[in-house]
Amino acid sequence: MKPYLREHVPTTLSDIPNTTAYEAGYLVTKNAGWRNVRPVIDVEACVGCLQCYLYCPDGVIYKDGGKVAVDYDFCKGCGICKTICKAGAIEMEAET
Amino acid sequence: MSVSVKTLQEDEFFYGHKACAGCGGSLAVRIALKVLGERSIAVLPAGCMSAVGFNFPQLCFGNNAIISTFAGTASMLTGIEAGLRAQGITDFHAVGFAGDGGTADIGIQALSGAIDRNDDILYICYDNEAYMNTGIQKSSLTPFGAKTTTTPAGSNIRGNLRPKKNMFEIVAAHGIPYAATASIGYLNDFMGKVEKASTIKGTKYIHILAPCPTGWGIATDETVEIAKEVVDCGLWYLAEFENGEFTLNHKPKEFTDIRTYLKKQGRFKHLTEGDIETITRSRDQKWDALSKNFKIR
Amino acid sequence: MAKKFLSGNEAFAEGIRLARPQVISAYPITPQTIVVERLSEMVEDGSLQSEFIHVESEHSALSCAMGASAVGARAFTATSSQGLLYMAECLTYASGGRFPIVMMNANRSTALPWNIYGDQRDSLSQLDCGWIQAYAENAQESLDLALMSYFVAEHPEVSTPFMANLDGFVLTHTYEMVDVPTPDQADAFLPAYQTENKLDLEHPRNLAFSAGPDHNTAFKYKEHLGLLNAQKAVAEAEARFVEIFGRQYTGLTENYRTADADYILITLGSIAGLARETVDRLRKQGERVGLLRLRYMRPFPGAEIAEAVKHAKAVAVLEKDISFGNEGTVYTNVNSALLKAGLSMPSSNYIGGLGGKNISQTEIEGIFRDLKQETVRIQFLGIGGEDE
Amino acid sequence: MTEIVWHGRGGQGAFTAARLLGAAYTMRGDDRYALAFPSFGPERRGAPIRAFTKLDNKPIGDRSEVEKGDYSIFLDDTLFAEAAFSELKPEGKILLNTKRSPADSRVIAIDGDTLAAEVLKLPITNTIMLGTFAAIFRDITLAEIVEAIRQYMPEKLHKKNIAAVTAAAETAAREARR
Repeated sequence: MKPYLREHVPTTLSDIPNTTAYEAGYLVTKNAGWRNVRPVIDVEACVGCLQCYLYCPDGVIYKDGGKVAVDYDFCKGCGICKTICKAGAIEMEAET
Repeated sequence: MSVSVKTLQEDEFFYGHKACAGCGGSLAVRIALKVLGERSIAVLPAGCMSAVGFNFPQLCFGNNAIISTFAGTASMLTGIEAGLRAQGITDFHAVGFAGDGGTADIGIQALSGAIDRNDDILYICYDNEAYMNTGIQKSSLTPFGAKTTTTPAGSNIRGNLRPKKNMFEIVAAHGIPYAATASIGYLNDFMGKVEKASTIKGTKYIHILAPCPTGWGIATDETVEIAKEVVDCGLWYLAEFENGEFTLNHKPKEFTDIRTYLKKQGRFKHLTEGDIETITRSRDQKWDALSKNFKIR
Repeated sequence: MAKKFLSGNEAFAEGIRLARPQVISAYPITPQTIVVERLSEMVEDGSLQSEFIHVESEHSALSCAMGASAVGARAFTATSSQGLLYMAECLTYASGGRFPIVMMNANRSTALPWNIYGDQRDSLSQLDCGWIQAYAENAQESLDLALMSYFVAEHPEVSTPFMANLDGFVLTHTYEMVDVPTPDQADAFLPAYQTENKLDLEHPRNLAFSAGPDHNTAFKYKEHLGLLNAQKAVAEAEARFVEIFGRQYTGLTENYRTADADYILITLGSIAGLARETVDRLRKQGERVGLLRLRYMRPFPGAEIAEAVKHAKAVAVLEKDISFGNEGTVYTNVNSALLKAGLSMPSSNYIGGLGGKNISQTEIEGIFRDLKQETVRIQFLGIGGEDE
Repeated sequence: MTEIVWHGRGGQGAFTAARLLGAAYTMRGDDRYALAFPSFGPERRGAPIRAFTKLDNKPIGDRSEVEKGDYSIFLDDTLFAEAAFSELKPEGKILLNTKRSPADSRVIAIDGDTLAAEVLKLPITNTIMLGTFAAIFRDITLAEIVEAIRQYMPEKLHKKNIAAVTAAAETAAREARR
């Protein structure tokens, strides 16, 4: 479970709640546009130590078959995963 | 007690937020919530983490979460805990996440009150050493020498002239059941402390150093490294206070170079050799005191 | 129902005991203190089952009450004067968050000069913070208001915090005979608090969030509607109240001999008692005078005021308040109501009772005498002797 | 309306007496109203204080301090001075706890200290003076005063204070017959 993108974006007066209370984890926008470099995982080199998963401030690296993968919808491209990776399995590549 | 990266739950509770790339504070919040789990109620005062996490309709907390007033993190935690207990609900964690200004300056009164009452809450201070949400102004946890927008470094005054307030020991002086320091450079240590705190009744306080790449003048991929280095060079220490005793969790065999640590950061670029000597002397004095007053594990 | 000889503070505390708040957080301040002392005693002797939180400031008192309300608990706090101002930040938080907290405010002067006695500058300075504001006249109304306040505040269409104001000392510390309802009667009147506006462990929510320029107005509009809806809720509460307790209240205002009055005094709070006696005395002398008491300042009873005074030749507002650099706040509000209704009789403003200064019957008679001249005055009562 | 001004020192219980009187008066049922209040402000032990009781057969709107009373009751004669007469209505009376015999016919003197020493074994005269008032004021009964003590004083104080008001009322009645 984690906050996820919703199709419905509340905008009209009746959409807007009567109080400042709303369903938890309600996302309507991605963060992909924040990025000018993206982490690319070399699955062969990855040793599955999960340090990149642990240290990611956005929590966008997830466990994937003993290795890891990235949710590019929400990765901001900070590069912490690359610096933390002792196996050298992550490269930052320019977005085009 | 065995939380580790292998056993940490995969649910994410702080996701899709708009914190700066490489934000140390968001990492502290994210990891603490993964340790505490879905039955945690998070209180965040007006500040970075609430500003980036709660912008209707982009609501980035998967668990129950609420923004408090800037000064009211602890008092709102008190009300939440009491309100649920009054309804017979006790299987939850009331956890606060406030920055250095929200904790050591404007929020210290409410925090002190909550500790005094020994309310059953966990208060986590993510310390990025200045008011970052408003654009890097000095707080009482800004270290000596740091340049901020209200302590500019010029030819007359070289940044902040006052040392960092010791919140950990101030909190401990209340006789709190549990207090600890941590760093986002040492997450295993932090996770263990959050887990331990979650099992203790009464008020718990964890002070985690969480660098801000924007405010510290470092690259976005350096946050974790610098948070490790500040511990390794002895300018921050990992410790606990429990049953009236201080324990040092980690004593570097040899300190890494303070000059290297400082000169990596934009906020310290202006420091002279004399300033660095002053900082080194004060570190050595602190460690003399630590060796005398703290049990060393 | 039992009769008890109680002060305004004690009567309010009895009302709160009957309303059974689950969390009480309060910080002592004269002249509110007796309320929290009595509530502490009730918690101690088990007659009130409530978490009593000894907070370290008024800011924390309301912040804690908001936390409790944010998990669906019924919450109470009380304050006065400097304390109300100290918690001012939390006032708009509570109303914006739509937390139906009840707070008693013992009306007291604000510094400087320091003064612990009663005037209404504290609460009237916070008129725009989004709270329902009611003003009690006597100890019985104080108790009844304590019970009714939760009904109104927690009404699903209202969900707005409620500030019940009692004049410091002359009401809070004055003893009178009061009918105290039984717990069974109170329970029949006041349903348990239920809301969706809460953090919920089974259905997690994010509360008290930010809303930028695109959405902010919609939230504020809904907050405004909630406060306006309080008028209906007050009527509903009072209808239910008279049925169970036999005491009839009159909504946002109370008209006393206004129907055929040429000259009407508009006021609020405990001074209305003396004003009513003055009206009776002048009526005996053949004067066509009346009293309009504002029981609520928010929602503001503009239409009711206009209706009550529409045939009058002149009106006066007597208030324990001054908005420096302008005039009394109540007067400003009343004039706006008259203007909207197209009424153009002269209206005057008498500012009295500041810092606890006594307002005498002679002074109230003087106001009615002034009104006959049908001119507009803005006048302070009780400034002191002329300089030599 | 009957207006009573109580004079005492902080800690002597003047306000307690004022409050008991109000409670006693309203006990009989409808059409009996009372207000009781202290002189407002911080109370300091030993400082001269006043307290007020207003009694009427219709609701009392005037919550202000009594300027001229029907009765002025002094728990302690060191508080009494000539100025006391200017605070009285024309037919007003002063009830004074004193061992002396004042010449003025408006003053009713009671040796409350001696009575208090006998009955209460304590130099506290508030309920002694209340009992005296009950004997003098036509529109209240001793039974109502006793009931007010039962309802509004802590239980451990009931016996002695009921004895005090009773003894004081009997003494005052005897004095009046003489």
